[in-house]
Amino acid sequence: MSKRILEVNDLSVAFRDTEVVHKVNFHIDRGETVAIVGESGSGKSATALSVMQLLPYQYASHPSGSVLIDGNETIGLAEEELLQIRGNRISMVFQEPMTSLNPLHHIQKQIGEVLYVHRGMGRSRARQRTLELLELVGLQRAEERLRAYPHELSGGQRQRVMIAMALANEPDLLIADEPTTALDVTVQAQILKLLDGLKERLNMALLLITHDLGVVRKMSDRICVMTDGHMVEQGPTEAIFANPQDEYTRHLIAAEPSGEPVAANPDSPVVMQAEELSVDFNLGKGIFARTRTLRAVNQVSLKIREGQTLGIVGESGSGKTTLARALVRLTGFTGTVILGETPIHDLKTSELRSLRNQFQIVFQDPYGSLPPRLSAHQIIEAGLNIHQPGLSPAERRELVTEVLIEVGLDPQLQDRYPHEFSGGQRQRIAVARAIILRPKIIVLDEPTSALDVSVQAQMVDLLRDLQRKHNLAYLFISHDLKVVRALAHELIVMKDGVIIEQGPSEELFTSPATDYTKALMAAAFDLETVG
Amino acid sequence: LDSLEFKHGIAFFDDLKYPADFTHLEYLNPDAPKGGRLVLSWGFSFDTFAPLQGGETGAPSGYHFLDEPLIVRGGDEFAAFYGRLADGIAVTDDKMAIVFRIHPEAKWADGAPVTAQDVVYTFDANMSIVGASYFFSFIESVDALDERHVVFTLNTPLTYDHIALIQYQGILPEHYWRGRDPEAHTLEPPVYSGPYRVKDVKMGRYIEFERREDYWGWNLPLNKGRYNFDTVRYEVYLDGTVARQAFLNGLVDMLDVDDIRHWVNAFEGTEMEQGLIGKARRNYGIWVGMGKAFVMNSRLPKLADRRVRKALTLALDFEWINEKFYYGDRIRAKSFWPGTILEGTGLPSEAEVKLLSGFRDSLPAELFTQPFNLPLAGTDANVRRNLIEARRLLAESGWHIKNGRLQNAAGEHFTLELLSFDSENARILLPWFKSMERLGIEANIRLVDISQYTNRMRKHDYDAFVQSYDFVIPPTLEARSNFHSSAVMGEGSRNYTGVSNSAVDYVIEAAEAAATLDELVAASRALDRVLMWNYHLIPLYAYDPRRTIHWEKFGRPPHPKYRPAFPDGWWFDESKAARLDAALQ
Amino acid sequence: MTLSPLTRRRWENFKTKKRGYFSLWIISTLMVLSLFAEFLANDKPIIMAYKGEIYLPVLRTYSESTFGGVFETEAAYRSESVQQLIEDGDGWMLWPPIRYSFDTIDWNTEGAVPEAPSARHWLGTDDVGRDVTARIIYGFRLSVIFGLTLTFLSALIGITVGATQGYFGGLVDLIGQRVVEIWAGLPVLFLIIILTSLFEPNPIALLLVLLLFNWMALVAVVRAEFLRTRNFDYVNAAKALGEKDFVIMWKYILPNAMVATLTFLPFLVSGSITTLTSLDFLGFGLPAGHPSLGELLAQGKANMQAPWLGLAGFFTLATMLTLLVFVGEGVRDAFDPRRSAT
Amino acid sequence: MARYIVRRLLLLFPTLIGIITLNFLIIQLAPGGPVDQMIARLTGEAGGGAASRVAGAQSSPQFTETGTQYAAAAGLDPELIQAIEKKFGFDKPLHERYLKMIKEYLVLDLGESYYQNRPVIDLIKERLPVSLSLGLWSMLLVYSISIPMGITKTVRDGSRFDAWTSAFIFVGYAVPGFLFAVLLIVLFAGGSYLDLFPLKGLTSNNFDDLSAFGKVVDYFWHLALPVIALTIGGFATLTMLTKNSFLDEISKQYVLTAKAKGLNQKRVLYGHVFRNAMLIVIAGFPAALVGVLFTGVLLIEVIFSLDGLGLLGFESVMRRDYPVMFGSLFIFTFIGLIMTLVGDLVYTLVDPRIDFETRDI
Ligand SMILES: Nc1ncnc2c1ncn2[C@@H]1O[C@H](COP(=O)(O)OP(=O)(O)OP(=O)(O)O)[C@@H](O)[C@H]1O
Ligand SMILES: Nc1ncnc2c1ncn2[C@@H]1O[C@H](COP(=O)(O)OP(=O)(O)OP(=O)(O)O)[C@@H](O)[C@H]1O
Ligand SMILES: [Mg+2]
Ligand SMILES: [Mg+2]
Repeated sequence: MSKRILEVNDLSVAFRDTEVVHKVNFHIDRGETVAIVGESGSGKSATALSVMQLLPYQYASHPSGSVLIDGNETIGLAEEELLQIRGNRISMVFQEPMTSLNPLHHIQKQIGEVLYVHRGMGRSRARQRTLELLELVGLQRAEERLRAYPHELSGGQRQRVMIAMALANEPDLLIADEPTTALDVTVQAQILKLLDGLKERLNMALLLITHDLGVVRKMSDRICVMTDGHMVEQGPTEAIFANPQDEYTRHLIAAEPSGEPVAANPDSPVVMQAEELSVDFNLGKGIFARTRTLRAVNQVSLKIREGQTLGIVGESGSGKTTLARALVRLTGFTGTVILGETPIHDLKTSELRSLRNQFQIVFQDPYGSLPPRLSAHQIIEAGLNIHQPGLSPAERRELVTEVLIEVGLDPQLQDRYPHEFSGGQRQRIAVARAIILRPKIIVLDEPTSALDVSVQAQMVDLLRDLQRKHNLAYLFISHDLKVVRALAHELIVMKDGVIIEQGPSEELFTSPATDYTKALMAAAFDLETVG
Repeated sequence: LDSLEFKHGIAFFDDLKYPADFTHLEYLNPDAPKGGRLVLSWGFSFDTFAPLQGGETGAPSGYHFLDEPLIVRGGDEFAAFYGRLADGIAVTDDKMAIVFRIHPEAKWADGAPVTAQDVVYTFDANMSIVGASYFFSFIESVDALDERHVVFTLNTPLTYDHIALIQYQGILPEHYWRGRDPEAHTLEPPVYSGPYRVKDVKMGRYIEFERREDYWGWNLPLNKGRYNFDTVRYEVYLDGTVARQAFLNGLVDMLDVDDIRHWVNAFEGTEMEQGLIGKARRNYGIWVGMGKAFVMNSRLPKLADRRVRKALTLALDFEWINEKFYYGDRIRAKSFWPGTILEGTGLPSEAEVKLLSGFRDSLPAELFTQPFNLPLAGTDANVRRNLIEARRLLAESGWHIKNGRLQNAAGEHFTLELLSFDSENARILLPWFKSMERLGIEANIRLVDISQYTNRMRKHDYDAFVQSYDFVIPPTLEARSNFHSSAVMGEGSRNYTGVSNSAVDYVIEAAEAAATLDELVAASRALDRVLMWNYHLIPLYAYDPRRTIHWEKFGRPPHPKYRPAFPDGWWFDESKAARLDAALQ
Repeated sequence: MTLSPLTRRRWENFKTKKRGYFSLWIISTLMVLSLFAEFLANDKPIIMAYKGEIYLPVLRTYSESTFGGVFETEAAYRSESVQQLIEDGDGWMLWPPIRYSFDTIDWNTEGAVPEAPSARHWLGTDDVGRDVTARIIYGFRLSVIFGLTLTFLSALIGITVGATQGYFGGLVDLIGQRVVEIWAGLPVLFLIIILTSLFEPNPIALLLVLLLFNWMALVAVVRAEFLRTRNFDYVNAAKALGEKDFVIMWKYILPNAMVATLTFLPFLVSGSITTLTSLDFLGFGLPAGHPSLGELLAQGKANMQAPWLGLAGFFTLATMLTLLVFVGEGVRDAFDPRRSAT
Repeated sequence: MARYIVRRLLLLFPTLIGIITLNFLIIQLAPGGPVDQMIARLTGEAGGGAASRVAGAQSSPQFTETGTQYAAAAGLDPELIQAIEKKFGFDKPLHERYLKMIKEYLVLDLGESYYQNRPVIDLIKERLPVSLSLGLWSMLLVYSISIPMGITKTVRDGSRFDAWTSAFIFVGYAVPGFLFAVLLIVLFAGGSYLDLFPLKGLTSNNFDDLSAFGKVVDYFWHLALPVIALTIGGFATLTMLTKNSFLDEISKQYVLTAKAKGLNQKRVLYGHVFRNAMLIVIAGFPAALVGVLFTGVLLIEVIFSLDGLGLLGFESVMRRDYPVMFGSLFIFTFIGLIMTLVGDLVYTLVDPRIDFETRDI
């Protein structure tokens, strides 16, 4: 057993005729953690997928390079041999947990399958182990959730399922592509600790792809920096942080969402207001099963004011997404929601439709929210078609191009289909779709989770800019407290579906009242201090 | 009863051919060996033994294999019947009643004797059924005089037709059917008196009959040489192509092949060359007429004109159709009862002229001076000649071409819709349509299903239709409903052509009144002539002898003119069968 | 007209799938050719001269009397007499490659019909003595137009109904489904009998009659696909944008729920031709004389001694179906975002 | 969910009544009814069962000319027509007949055939074995071949295997079943070439004497040709549907996850993609099942001389045997309705995201 578990030499990746990864080199030893950081769209995921030989090879190819696992070439390896490696020796946490789970299998089956296939574990043992794993990744009430389908889980819960699945076999190498984006800081800390523990215990190697430099700093032994398909720099973590050589690296380390929220008048008119809003989900809707209900959002009241940002933070699974969806009436709820002066909770669908241009939502799962057979251009322009029907195609194209530039995407790419983008790029398309309408209020559910720090900063600037210019209101959901802090005027902390604390943002950050908030802030702080 | 004179049979228009003490029928072989087996194909599914059910779902039962009627028809006579269950038949002088005397030996298969009461039961049961009561509407009542004598009291004087209808009805054993319903579905073979019993049956699949040694009637002279096979089996093949394969496969011994295409083509091969497969033709017997005819509705103004009907007749190229579609194997019908003594061939006889003399003015002059003939076509030149003549006739009756279409003065186009329920007909009509096109007539075929067809026929809602046009000779009773003016207009009348012609009426009445064969012949021929010369329908081919294909292992009796004994007169020939087996090995 | 980049991309994709691309070419060529069937197979000359004047019988109707004949109806150019007339008038005739139209009866076949293939009749004649090649050319045209129209209309209705049910769910679905069930409970054959008794069967009438029932083929699958897809997040996203229900169904869901539809379409086309066949078979189809491929097949069965009839019909149908399916596959691939080449 | 099921079950009644009512009204429009049919019988015009319309000219051996010939003689007197109308109950006014029928149907009394003097139920029961045998086996064959074939074609999309199987199934689809059946008979069961299979029926005549094993062999020996003829056209749509549906799914993200788990291809395809792709295949299932049972097989039944429901249905229509028509319609729509309900429930089992609620958003 050699020390070097993975060695990548001169690896290039091309989709059809475009090369997106150019001759990258890196390696990982057992027990080592290597982080790949870099610009969104720089080819990190493509590189990771190459290692697993999971690129869409109908049109993807490797113009050059080799991937050695344990010293054996993997590129071009026969399918059967790959099976021995995948999921067993190397496993992977995909970047977009929301779409990566099989929608029709409950999670027990999805995790148990790995155990069965590679370990030959029987049903009950596999169940046992699955439970164990779920608890390890911090999923509460794991027992109940064994039979949950992915769509019944929150973003963070799904991500943890993914992680549990990847860890199930205690692989030699874990490739984790943005494993903690959807997790609140406390859980994130728990996961990172778990990974660290495994590393120690099993001598596992970890290839960590992330935007979170705090995490990188805390976890990784070495760092590889990618931009534009090139690996511009690599070296020991401390060395890179202390003395970044490359221009881009320097830029990356320096970049940080900062600054203050836009100055705003605390008495500006309320654009959206919710009163005693609750959402119930029916659980276990088997044919004859009696229905249990889960109250995901419980008696929530809130106000969003013009030109201001309401931040929502809280534990993963606390009902943030559900609340957001309820506010824009994408899920059934009880309670009242008032948009400006109009109550919209009991509006007819058709009446509501004409108001839709006033409030928009960016979904937590950008991939799932982009129709797969429409090009980015079509997706973004759709809103224009509805609410500004007078525009000519040329004018629309111009507006789309403009907004793409705003969110930092190359407008050249606008005729691509969603799956041809990187995770971060998709997220920006989703944001672009919402902001192109210049609505009064935008609900943003984790809009920056897949973005690298520099782009994140750019995005925050953009949002602030828009707020300033157009007096926009935001409902901003994020786990990234830094970003929240940079944007939010007011803050809501949620747990188990209820608001446990609420108030001006700065106040909450500096002097949290409840234990939960304190813990949350502490965890964030903790990570930061590591950095 | 005592005043009645019982005879062994009854004949119309002529005397009985066979005397009371005849030993056998000439068209049967009294020495035919008994034994062997015959497998026949049956084209329909069946599911019941109920003797009086109206559907087509009754099991096949051969020629009186199970049920026996009082009398049966003589096969080589024009209209004669001989007793089967009855050994004596007597008619009262006023012809208002007929008495049958049951054969003293007649027994049911269970040993009980056949009685007059059985006959009463049978006809009473029949007359309570909607359909059957209609056939027997001429019967006032049926009564048993004693154990052996049964009297049918009629409401009109007895004619040939009444006997013919009585002849069809098999007699049922009352003691068996009391308490059972002869109309109700049953899978159990009931008690009968006939020469066979059901040996094995799977409804809808096959039925096998076995010869009964204890049949009471083996010594009847009528039955000498009949019912020779030990077993007779019917196998159901719903599809014609498959039935032919079954024959070639040896699963079926004998097959009727009435489609000439298959008759000519389907059985060619080494077996045929070696003479192992035989082809037999046999008469339809008393069932005569046109196998296919285009019948025009002369109720319609456009078809009321004889010249128009003749023009349409001229447009038909029968010779071509015969050669191309029928391999030249069909005979054109030039009469309503072609090939019989009733056909109006040659010039009218004196008797006919006499019958028609009162109507000379209304009849075409040619009738008296020329034998009737249909136009001859078959070559380009003939066709053209016919069409030119047709065009002339149409013009004469006021139909001219305008913009390529035939119109009358009122500007109406000449169209002709042929009603049919059989898609096969389309094929035969198309060549005719093509010719009519040249005359500017737009013709088309309208295919409908049988119910709709009947419905429209009842209402006479058609220009013309394609159908077989057949009669059971002599056509005395049918002629009235078919051609008599009294039947012309009413809904449901069988006068489909709409003939309304006093000459026709007159000769029909003459035929009905005919007492001798000569009178009948003269009247029927005169009727034939008048109808044909008026071109009421365009005859295609006559019923020609049926086509049967069989493996060469049978003997066959001489062929009578009117009612061949098929296959009940055939027998299994051991030597031929052995030769066949050897050749097929 | 400028194609949008995406359309162009799809077209490029389509072209790379050689099978479908060539099939499209072949089938278009065949269709265009069959549109000019009158010039390929006809019993009238394309162009002719009589007494120094030029005539175009294919395009115009001339009576026999024009050429000095007797009949005022259209000249039977194939008949000896008319040919003689034209020869007498110092005329000449230029015939189409096949000198029979679909309903031309060859009065001069060798023996009984159907006649086996020969130089005179490339694919033999049918059992009325009509040239099979000519009938196939015209029959192809009729069948293809019939099949495509019927399929298009049935798909339109079927997809609309299925989509509406699946998308709205609830009461719409519940009632819609019951209505469809009741409709599906109708005895088709019986209704066809009734309907054909009300009017004389002709292609358009039959098309409408078949349409009454054909549309149901797609309802169930489309409904299922819509039931599923309406839960997807991108549909929610579209709703959040304020898209109209119709647009969501048409633009967002349908393209992703087209698998069944696209798969079925080619089969529906050839299926509607076979439906026509079975109607012909039962005698409720196109009236005699129409060039129907169905009739050819029915003849094939009735005339086992003439295998060329069934074979010719079968090959025409099989070719047509295969081409259509290949085109369908090409289209499917062209629209599949993941399989497309940039 | 349970509420939904109850609702659907309750809706069965109005649906069935709707179907019956609609059909009842429709037959009033029909030109020519049982009365005409009866008359046609009496006058000998109906000759040659309804099936002869499709069976091709096969004349049955008519050894006795029947009495019907003479019936024609008298012409149709109105009394007869009245009598026939009375027999079929057409003398009563429309609403009375309708109510009577509904009442009888409520107690599941499907009535008696007009012509066969038998309860409709019996007729159907008698013919069920044939139809079930044909329907179920051919369906089984089609499904068990098409789905794996479709999946294999997905994996080997564009390969030679793909092309050849496509060619094969398309040709199969284009071959008209009845021609193919005749061809099979001539080639494999006829007197001219091979004689390997029986020409007709579902079992041999000596079926009852066979051993249990012999019975099974005999049964399949008889079924071989008809089932082949029935299925030959059935592979194409299902195979292509499977293939296309798989192609659609196979490039989705969750498949990548499954592969990353190290599952072999078979497990990926059958364990993961299958369920996602099968929805539309299932969607077509109820219709297909009812279809094979009730329609579609008429010609095959005729050719192989099988008395099945296809023939019964066809004949009842042609003969205007309304009780049989309604009875079989009733039973089959009933089965059909249950099947669609089951189908819908299966949807929710296959895909738990599916519900049938209204969306009010
Ligand atoms: N299927 C595809 N077809 C064409 N181009 C693609 C495809 N997938 C990814 N790309 C492109 O390849 C480049 C690299 O993508 P990749 O997903 O590796 O980025 P990434 O570094 O993971 O970015 P992110 O941080 O946003 O996830 C991007 O520019 C993207 O647009
Ligand atoms: N369709 C559903 N059916 C049943 N339960 C659901 C459903 N959707 C969400 N839930 C549950 O509701 C709770 C709240 O979920 P929600 O997605 O709102 O969490 P969240 O705060 O957005 O979490 P995260 O930060 O992980 O995205 C979770 O426990 C989740 O399991
Ligand atoms: Mg990525
Ligand atoms: Mg969330």
